[in-house]
Amino acid sequence: MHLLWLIPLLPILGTAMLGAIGALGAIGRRPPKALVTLIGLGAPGLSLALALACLARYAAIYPRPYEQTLYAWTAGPLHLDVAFLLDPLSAVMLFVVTFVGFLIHVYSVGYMGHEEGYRRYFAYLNLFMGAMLLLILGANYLVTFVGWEGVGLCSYLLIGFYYDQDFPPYAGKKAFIVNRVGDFAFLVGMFALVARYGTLRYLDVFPRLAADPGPALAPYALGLTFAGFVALCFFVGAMGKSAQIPLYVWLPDAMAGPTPVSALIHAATMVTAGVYMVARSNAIYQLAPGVSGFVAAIGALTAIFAATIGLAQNDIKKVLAYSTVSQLGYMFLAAGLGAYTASIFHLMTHAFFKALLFLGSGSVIHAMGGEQDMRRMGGLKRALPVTYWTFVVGALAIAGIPPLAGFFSKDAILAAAAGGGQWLLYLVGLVTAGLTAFYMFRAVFLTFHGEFRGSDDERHHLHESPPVMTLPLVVLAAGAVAAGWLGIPAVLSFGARLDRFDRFLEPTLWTIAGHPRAVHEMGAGTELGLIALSVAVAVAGILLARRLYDRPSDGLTGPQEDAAIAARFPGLYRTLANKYYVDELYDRAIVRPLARLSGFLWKWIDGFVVDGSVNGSASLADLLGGFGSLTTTGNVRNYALYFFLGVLGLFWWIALS
Amino acid sequence: MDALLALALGDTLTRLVFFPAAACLPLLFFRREAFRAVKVYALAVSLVELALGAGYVWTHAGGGFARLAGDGAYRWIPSYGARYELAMDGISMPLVVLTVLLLPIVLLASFRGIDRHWRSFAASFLLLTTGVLGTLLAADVLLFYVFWEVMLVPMYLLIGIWGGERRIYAAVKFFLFTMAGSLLMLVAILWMGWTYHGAAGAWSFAYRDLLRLDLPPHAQLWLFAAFALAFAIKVPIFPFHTWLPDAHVEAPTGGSVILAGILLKLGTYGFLRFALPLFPRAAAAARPLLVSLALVGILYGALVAWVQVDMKKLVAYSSIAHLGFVMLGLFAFDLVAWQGALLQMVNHGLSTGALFLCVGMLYDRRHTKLFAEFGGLAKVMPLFAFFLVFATLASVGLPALNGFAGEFLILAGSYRTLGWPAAVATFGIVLAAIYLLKLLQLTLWGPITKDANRTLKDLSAREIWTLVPLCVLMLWIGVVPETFLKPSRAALDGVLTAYQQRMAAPVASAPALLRPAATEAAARVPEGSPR
Amino acid sequence: METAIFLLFAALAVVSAVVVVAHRNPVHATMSLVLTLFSVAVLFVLLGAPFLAALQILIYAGAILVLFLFVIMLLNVQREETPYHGQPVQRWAAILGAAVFCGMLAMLLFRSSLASNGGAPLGPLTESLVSFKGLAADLFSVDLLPFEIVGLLLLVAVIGASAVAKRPTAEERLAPGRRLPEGPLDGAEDQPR
Amino acid sequence: MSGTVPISWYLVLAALLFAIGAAGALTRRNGISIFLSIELMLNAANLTLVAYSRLWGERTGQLVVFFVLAVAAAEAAVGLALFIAIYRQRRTIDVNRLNLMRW
Repeated sequence: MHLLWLIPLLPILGTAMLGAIGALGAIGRRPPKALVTLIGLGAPGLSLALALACLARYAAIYPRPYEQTLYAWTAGPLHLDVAFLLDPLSAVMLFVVTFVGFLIHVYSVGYMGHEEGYRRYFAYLNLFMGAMLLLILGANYLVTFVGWEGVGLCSYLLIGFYYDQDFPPYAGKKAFIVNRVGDFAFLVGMFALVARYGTLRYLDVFPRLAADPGPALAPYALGLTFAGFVALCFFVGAMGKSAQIPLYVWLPDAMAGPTPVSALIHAATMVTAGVYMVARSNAIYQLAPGVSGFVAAIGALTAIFAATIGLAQNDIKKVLAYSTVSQLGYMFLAAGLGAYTASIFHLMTHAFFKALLFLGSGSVIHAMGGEQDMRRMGGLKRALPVTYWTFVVGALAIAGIPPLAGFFSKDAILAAAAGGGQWLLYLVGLVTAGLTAFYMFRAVFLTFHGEFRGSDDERHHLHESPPVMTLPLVVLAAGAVAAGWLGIPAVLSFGARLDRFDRFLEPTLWTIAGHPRAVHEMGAGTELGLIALSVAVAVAGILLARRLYDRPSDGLTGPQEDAAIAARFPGLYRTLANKYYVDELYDRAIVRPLARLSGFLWKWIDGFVVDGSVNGSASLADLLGGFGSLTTTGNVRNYALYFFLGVLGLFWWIALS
Repeated sequence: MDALLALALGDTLTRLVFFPAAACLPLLFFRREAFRAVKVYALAVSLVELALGAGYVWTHAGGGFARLAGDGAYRWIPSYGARYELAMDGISMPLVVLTVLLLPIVLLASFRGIDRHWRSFAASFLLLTTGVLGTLLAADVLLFYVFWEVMLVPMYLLIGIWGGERRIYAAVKFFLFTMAGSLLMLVAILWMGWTYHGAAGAWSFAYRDLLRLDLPPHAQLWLFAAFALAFAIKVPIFPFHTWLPDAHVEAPTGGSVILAGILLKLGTYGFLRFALPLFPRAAAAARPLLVSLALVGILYGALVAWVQVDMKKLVAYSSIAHLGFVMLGLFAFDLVAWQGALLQMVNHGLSTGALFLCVGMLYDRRHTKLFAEFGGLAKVMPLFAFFLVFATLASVGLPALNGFAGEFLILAGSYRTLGWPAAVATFGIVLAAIYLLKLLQLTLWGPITKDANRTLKDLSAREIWTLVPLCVLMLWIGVVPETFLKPSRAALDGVLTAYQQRMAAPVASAPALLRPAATEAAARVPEGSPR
Repeated sequence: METAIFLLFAALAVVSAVVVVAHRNPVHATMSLVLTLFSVAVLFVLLGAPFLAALQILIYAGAILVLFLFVIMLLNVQREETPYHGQPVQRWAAILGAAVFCGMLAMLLFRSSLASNGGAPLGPLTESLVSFKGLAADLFSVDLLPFEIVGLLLLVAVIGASAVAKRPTAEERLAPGRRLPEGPLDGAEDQPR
Repeated sequence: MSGTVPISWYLVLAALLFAIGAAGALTRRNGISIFLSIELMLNAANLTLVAYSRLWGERTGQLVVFFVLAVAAAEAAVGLALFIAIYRQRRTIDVNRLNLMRW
């Protein structure tokens, strides 16, 4: 376990090596592809192996946290350790990230095999792994923040992977900047903690905060308590990273990157960092019930908002992207309700099935030669059987059909909402579940069922992906089926304590005096009823999708059906298809006024006021000098006269005074 | 005479400061057109200077740079008590190292871009180095002023002779702005010497003596204003900044690097070394104003940088924003923030220096700096793209690179003492991302739109070698800032403690000398050197 | 007797001085200056400085003014050129200034101690004041250094004068930037301001 | 001679001569005439010196006059040479036309 520090370092070294052989390649030949694959896969592979080994060792000391300090940043009285922490929470994350991450690396060998930037791709992807591992293993907010920004950088680089086109770099920039808005709040939260407690170490901050949470009533800033302020700051940070309203706008655009990247970064790992952080900071959120309610509200709002947009998207990756935003909303809903374990549980299952869905869509796109528009697909299940079946598994899992993973995790969240008496949030979650089932199966049917709607060229090109790509699909599908079994609710296991996941994470939850953790007590009958209701809603969503897009009673194909719907509700459909015009709103309300302000500052304040006053005083001097120079006629006699008059004056002064 | 020889040839600060100036003399014996020989000679001199600087720091590291220590003091203008005294502590040490490090880099970087008057060019740089080092190391305020002005002339020449099209305008603007501030500073310095004479009975301009001078608040305010104006123009702080974009745009690459990398730091260094410790009450009184100006600088510089169409101007305005952070840190009066501010001075020198080098490399190739002329360069110049991205990210303040370490400490420290202004300043990092990613977007990414860019050559070995040292340092500072924080800690702590003691002491109603006990804490200067 | 001589030559000096500054013909002005110098030389004698009076006549009137005449003849400046634009301010300011100056001097004189005892007759002339010998002794002892320096100055003046007045060689005439443009500068430079 | 004329008379005369010279130097345009006026002023000064020398019975005034004469000779030589040189270039010695000293 003392090699914990190597886990994040290995992928970073991988990046360095890939960079180095690239630099060597600049002198001589291109580096051999096999070497790139070896390093690119080897580093995360070793990291995975090491992680598994560490986890195995960690079992021995569970539930105590293991902390490893490398060195410190010391500035004046402030000591910030570069240290890693392995506790149940980071253990779960460690497993998810290394495991899913490695699978996606494997998949990428096939998917990116023909790309020009193969080496660059693996360099970025390895760097991402390293940063992500820093994020989850960090023993204090600082190290976590280093990883936090590191993954943001990799996200920027990978979204803009196809840098010679116009859109991807733009999307990358947007992602980075929107994330920075969140990071700004994250930083402020950290500063507040540093200012008050002089430390950022998790194992120090939370006890101190619990012991001395600051005046409960006196407003700290924005009318909040100290804990509330910090909690709000961190949540705004999480909003950016985890794409919550209002900072979600970057995630759909992020689909401009290669599909495995979308799977790894924008579905399974990076975007869940915000959830991880809120769960990590659960002590702070428990102290700030108001902010927690805000988190839940934003989560619920995001969940249903993104789900509705997902209904009207035609790009298969866009559907998945909005689905991701929506599912992240679920996780925040749980976290806001105090059900931190449920949110992490959903995070884990989501990592499996959403990675699976993205990789499946990647396989489809691979087969279609880059086409992403579902309207040009259809009937692909014959050509891509493995992809089809695994994709369906993923879709069932996300729709929440028992006994797949999504069912259990989603149910845990809905149960938390119902148990806490938050019926409005419960209702939103329920509706979202139905919408999710609907749009996911819309995607399934549009893509895999019916007749092929693409060109003949594409039809001939259709092929199942190579094993290096399908194998990860199968493994992930297995995960998407089985991951949920770690947390079977008591009511379904006839009283046997099968909710292992909850109990495993229990030690990472802080108990704060005066803030009892929400307990969700419900009658078994009620609970079973609610479970049945959510399953019924999901099934209804699937059936509706099937009726509209697979076995249409009106004989229309999928795209025609969409057109028909659009014709019936033109305003609504256009609003959804255009994502509620939020991008346009931001552009009009923020970007353009800011640009105009900047231009004004530059041209007027700099050019006119500041330079103007400087140049003005120079001109004044010039003007006075101009008057003065009228006396400078160049005629010596005039000068002599001045001289003489001067002498006269001097004489007067000396002699007659 | 022996003492003089020892001073000039021993392992002394005097040797360090005057070696570059002395090395200008042999330049007279080069043929006018012997560019190659001059280049090699200048580079060799700069490397020797680097070795001297590194050697001095290495051999004197034992003391931890906690106190000002150096060559000892010598009579310079005895009738007015002015002394020749060079001394270094943890505050000046990082900047001295940065200076001697940047010198070979800028010379190397200028090999291609500068195509005339190489002898004078090399001489200007070497003299500039002497001026800068002298300014950093002077332990006598009058001597400081002399070096401060010495520095002005070579920079004026660099802009005015080797600059771009509007070089004369830029050079004159630079000169006048700087001069306007420094003249008032001279008046203040002389007034202090005179007041010291009144209080102590003897003239002195020695830093440690003037530190003992306790002035009534109104006098402090006037003197602080005079010093602060000179430094504020140099930094530059918001309303005094307009000379900077012009100077940068017109200056040759090497000049820009030195200007941004070192000269601007002398403003913030001046605040830290002189304006704050000498006039603590005035500094405290002016704090709201300067913090506001720092905030304005951060936001204003960032916004204006964003809308620039000229690459170099963008980087120039970004300097205003970055130095706003440093100013904020200084006026936080917090050790963490001060450490961050000092680190950030070095950081800005490295990352902005690297950015200017990158812009210069493009300029060497295309003779333009307009964004509209570029785009898609990553395709043809992958190595260049790597370095530009690296430098940009460092400037953005990405963790694990240097900018973050500095900004984080500044903001964390400022938050402690200032509260919400630090939070406002933090928003500057969002804006930094906006304008710096614009820089990347418009140069590297997207399709190639101009045919002239299709055939651009990637970096040569020489260009790579100018960037590699900077990048290595950026990464180093970002990952292990401790190496660079430790030497300055004790010295900064001393200044801060003295400041706090003087703020706690009763207000002086007339100029007086502080008690020796307080002096010891305030000055932290070893006695016993030959006067 | 002495008073009569003084009044006569003082009047002569003033009148001829006016002619010097007023006459348009430089030759006449120069000749008039000779007269002034002569009158002043007479006054020198009255004041007991015969040696200076001799020098005045020999060097000033004799040598220097002859030099003037030579130059006037050489340059052939008969009359002052016709005024191409008047400068009345210059003229009247100068005359007024001179008058005020003169008046101020006189006023000063009559307000000082000279006004009370200056009218009293002076004591007898002493030998030391009048004798050439004393003067010569001073020149070669006390004031030796200034004397030598003046000698040097004269030498330099001679060399300088001949260098300046030398007709430029063909080479110098062709060298650009070495000389002023030929002839009066007409055009913008001559516009009255 | 026993000095029946008061010294102040000489001084007034010198002032008068000086004023006339100054007025001439400032009003004439011909370089030679200006030069002559300057010589006149020099002489007025000389007269003052000699007068005071007589008043105090000191030789110093006379010595100074001696030097003034020598310097005046040098000045005349150089000045006239300059006029010649200028005349060669410009064909005039009208100082109104010699306005190259403007700015």
